[in-house]
Amino acid sequence: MSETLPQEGGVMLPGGPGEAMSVEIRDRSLVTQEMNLNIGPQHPATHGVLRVVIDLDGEVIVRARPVIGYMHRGFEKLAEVRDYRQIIALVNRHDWISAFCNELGVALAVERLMELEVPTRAQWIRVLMGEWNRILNHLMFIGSFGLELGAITPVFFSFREREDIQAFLESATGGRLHFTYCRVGGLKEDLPRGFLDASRQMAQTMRSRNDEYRQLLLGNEIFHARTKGVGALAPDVAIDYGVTGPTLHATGVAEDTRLTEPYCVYDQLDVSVPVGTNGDSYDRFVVLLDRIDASLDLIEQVHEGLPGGPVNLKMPKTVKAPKGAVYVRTENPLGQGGYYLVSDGGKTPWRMRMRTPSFSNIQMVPELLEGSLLSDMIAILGSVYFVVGDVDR
Amino acid sequence: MPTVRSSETPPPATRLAPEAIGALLAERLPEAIVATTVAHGQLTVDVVPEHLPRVAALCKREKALGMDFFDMMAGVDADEDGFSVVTRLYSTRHRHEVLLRALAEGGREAPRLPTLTGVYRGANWHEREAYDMYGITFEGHPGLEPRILTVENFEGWPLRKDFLLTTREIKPWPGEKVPKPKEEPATSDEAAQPADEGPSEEERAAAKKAKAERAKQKAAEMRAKKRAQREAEAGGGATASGGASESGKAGDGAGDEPEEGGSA
Amino acid sequence: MATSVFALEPLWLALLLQALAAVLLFLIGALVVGYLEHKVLAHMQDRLGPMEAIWHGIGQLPADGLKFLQKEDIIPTAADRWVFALAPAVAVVPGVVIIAVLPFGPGLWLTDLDAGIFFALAASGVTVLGTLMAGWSSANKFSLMGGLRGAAQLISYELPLVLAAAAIVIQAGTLSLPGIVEAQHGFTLFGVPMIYGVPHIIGLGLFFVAALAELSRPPFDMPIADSELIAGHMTEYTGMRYAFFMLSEYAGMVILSALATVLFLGGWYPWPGVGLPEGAAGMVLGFVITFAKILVLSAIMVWLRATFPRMREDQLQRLSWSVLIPLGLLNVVLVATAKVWF
Amino acid sequence: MAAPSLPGSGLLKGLRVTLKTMLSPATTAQYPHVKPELPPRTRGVIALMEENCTVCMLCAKECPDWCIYIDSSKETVPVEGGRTRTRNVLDRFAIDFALCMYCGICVEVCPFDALFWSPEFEYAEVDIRELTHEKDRLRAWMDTVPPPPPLEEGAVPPAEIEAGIAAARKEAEEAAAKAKSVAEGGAAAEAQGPQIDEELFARLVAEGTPERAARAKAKAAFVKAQKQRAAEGGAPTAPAQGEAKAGEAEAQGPQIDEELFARLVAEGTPERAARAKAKAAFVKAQKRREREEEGGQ
Repeated sequence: MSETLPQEGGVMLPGGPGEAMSVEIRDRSLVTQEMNLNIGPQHPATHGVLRVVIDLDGEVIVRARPVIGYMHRGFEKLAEVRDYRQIIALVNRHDWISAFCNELGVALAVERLMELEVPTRAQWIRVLMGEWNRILNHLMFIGSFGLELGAITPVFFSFREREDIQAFLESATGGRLHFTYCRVGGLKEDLPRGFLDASRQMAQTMRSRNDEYRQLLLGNEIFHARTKGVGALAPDVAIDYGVTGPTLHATGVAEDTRLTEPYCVYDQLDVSVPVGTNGDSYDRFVVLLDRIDASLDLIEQVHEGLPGGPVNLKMPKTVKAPKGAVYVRTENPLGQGGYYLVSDGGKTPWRMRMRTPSFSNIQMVPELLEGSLLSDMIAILGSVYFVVGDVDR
Repeated sequence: MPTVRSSETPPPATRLAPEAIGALLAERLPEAIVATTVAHGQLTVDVVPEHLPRVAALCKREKALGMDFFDMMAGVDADEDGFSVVTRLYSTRHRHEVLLRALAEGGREAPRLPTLTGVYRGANWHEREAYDMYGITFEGHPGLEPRILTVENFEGWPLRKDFLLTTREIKPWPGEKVPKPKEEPATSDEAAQPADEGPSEEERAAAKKAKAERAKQKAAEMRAKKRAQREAEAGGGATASGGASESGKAGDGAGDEPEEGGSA
Repeated sequence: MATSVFALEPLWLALLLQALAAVLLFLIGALVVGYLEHKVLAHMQDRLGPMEAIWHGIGQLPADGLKFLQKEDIIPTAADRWVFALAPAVAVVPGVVIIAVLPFGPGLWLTDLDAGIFFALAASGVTVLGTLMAGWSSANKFSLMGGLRGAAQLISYELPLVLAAAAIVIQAGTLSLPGIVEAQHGFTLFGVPMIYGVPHIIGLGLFFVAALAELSRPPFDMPIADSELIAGHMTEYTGMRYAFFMLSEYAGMVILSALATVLFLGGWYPWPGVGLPEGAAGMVLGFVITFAKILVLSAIMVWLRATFPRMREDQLQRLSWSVLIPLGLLNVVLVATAKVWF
Repeated sequence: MAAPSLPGSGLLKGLRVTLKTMLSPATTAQYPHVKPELPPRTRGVIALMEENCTVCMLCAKECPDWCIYIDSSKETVPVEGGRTRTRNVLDRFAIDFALCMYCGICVEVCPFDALFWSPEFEYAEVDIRELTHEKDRLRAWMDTVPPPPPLEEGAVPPAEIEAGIAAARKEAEEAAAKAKSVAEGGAAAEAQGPQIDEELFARLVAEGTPERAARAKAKAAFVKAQKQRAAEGGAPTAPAQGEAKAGEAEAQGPQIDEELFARLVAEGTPERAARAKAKAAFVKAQKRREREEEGGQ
């Protein structure tokens, strides 16, 4: 139990260290004792080991403080003793559902530092894999968001699709989750025969399945009641906190790296970024569904335009990035991934900073939680889209 | 839902070249800028540490720059110079960026920098992380403790280069073995041996030992310093330090603070 | 009207048989509905559900029961031991008690109370006590919130349930459940034999929605909302005690479906005006028909669970007090007026 | 979004989706009863072609988890008429799959085609120590390694494979020509390829074995031949000629246990598996022979 009762007349409440905040007490006649509740680190709604310490007044959250670090594995330190190929095998593990996009970011950073021009075919395939990975990621969150609101079916549907997608991605990469397919200077190897056919077919299936999700949830009146107007995020607050990805797009800001600073061959493709208007849970969810369609558009463009040729540059046995520093950002499924690579010329990086979207997104969460209901907290946490491994690294 | 297409959003004309941003910053705040470098198409501005918030504020508020987006902050071990912090700012409107690099004052012993939380709310956790990983104190930050990623009673600063990565220390590297002669010592004959043999095994072992020794010493020093600091705090004025350690994480101060009660 | 098959001499034999039958019906009903839920839910989610136990997973629930038996019985240190231990029993007892008055076929009821419907609804209200006890005694904040939510929800949904039933009572002119079935058997709407469910469509809807809320079934499962409150009042329970709660939920589905069958769907008669053969054949047929109707209603409950997200606590209360209860009152007035009119 | 429709229509739409799903067959795969079909690139378990390993330690060096343990020793091989040669002998090769992160870097860096991925994944153990697979077990996985899949259209195969295939074709043609000439009683031209057993390689490629697997097998045959020769105490022939001869003999002779192979194929075992098994049987038999010989001396 919290020992601090709101004082008469005072609206400044001492929060956790560093996060004291101003709270307005709306109904003075009904000031009750607050209850301190730990959501997590083991809780069904936190997708892993996020912990949110909340103070409740009845079912209204007066204070919320995310506590992170339960899954900190020191990726940045580990990267400092690994060469670049080993790092690629490592970075697809902190955000395990955006594996390929993370690999790509590291490869791009090293390539930019070495000033390599990667073969075109490799770049197209990178886009293809990245977009499939984006769909995989979004499916996961579509399922889990439904689950958090109490609709248990979407998660089974989305995992059915995930299985299908993973199956053919496995035929190319050998992995279902940790693809380890990207390499500095290209890709591990070319696609196996039949991959593009499977990809085409899956893209078609996926479109119809996406409509199924819409029918299942989007029209549902209960779903509307649970999500519309819940956890509305203002665009300027989002930008100030460095929030990116679908969470930012839902506020109406189309800041997407593929659009504003295209990498690979995104500048040759017609990239569409669905944006929302209100920034609430509903918009965030709709943006997620629409992004699947947008990714499918891109995938179809890749099917059309994939050129022939090699997928690899001739690389020396040990890749050594020249001395220097570079920052590369990519649009990961959950938002902007940033890779700040400092090299001292050796075969391992001097410093490898990973800017992960989930970290910034979770930092913003108290803004949305305070003043909302406990039940809404689930709708908010489920729609801010984060992976705890990505927060803690 | 509305959709924004790449074909409809060409790069804005207000986008500034990296050199132009550097020139603008140098012109507006000459006393705050040490150097500007453009490498790989990216602008890195070396900033005088105490002016870092001013530069950031200028980047945010100056209309032509309009860098409203706080992207990330990265501590970097700068060897004997101490630690530097690289901050990336980005403008969602103009789509240009800048990397601000500031070398923390106080060398390796007590690195400190002014906070950016007054300019960007998003800097809060990034600064906490830099503190957690490198021990860089951000003056004016609303609360760097409890440590954000490591456990509260963690000792040492994990991303500093002198902090040993235990997984690589406790186990010998299986890759350094070489085929040992079986029957008789091999003559000068060329065998299919690994290409880079490097220093001999003893040399390597000795080097490792020395390294471990150094690290141990460093850790001991750090502990001693910390203890001294704590004692000073406890002796001087235990006013606010108690409140700052109020933390939600379980096991806070469970193991490492037996002497605190004694000294108080 | 037929008398109960359990009206035997001597009395002790009748009592013994009745008790045995109540427990058996309770268990079998719960197991059958549980299996139904497993399988229907699975297929709605593109899965197969349990497939290994015996044949198509038919032995899954008994196997689960055995497993529950082996589990350690954990009572939290801070828990109020007696209340904690008693709560699952309190949750189960009303179910067994209500079975005593439910008619499953011509003569297939344990006892025919004059105030059967009144008794059933009153007893079903006792379940809330189990929820509240469990929530309070667990010494867990999630349990407490679950318990409180449960109590608030069950109390506010008791009213629409009673109002919907009251309209039927007015229509049938009796409180006895077999009496209602017989009255419904003779009911005609503009000369066509009709179940009460058609003219009482509002009442049926009210009753069904309120029943879902009473049972804390999705979309009204806030008291046990797993993504918010872990498992609500059941959070701290393990082993058999937990199984008791699950059992009472499934049995609750059977009971409320059976009540709805009696009140709105014509009970053991296939259709009002269509009779059953006399004797044992009629009994078996009646039992089968009743159970089929129960299973259909249960399947609909499962269907809703598979499809809908959960409502929010305040939305649920608003729905009850500002929609269902006025609607229920209106329904009673309409039915009473119609009854007087015709 | 559509225009505001009847309240509850969204609920009904959702109900329709679930009902439709219920009426269509489920997608569940009944795993232990139905095994999944995994693509050849699946990273299931690492197989070791022991004969190809030259103890270059690259895999152990590149392994990010340090989970490959190699012990080796040097062995001197006396060569008649020349200096003695030293050879690396693999004493231990173990992969700790409890530590392995399945990144595949070891397979990728191996310059001698000694490591392969196999899609097999059912090797869970009760005791974690059992997850350290030693040389024999890793060699046994080799039987389950599928051939690599052909590449998608537009792909450019890596240069060395391209060259390998061209060389194999040429070799096959040459071999055919040679066989012809042998039949005609012409001079038998020795294949000049001390690195791999070209004959076998050509034969396998001609049979349709994928190039990489064929090369690995051919190399294995060659190494084995060499080993056998060493075991025999060094046949008094000129080195190059002797090697080639022994290799040839190997290739033509019982490189695999033909009998077993024929039987397995007749029984309906897929050819690849049959060959692998037959080979394993042969290797075992040969090892036994070698041991016996050693014991005899």
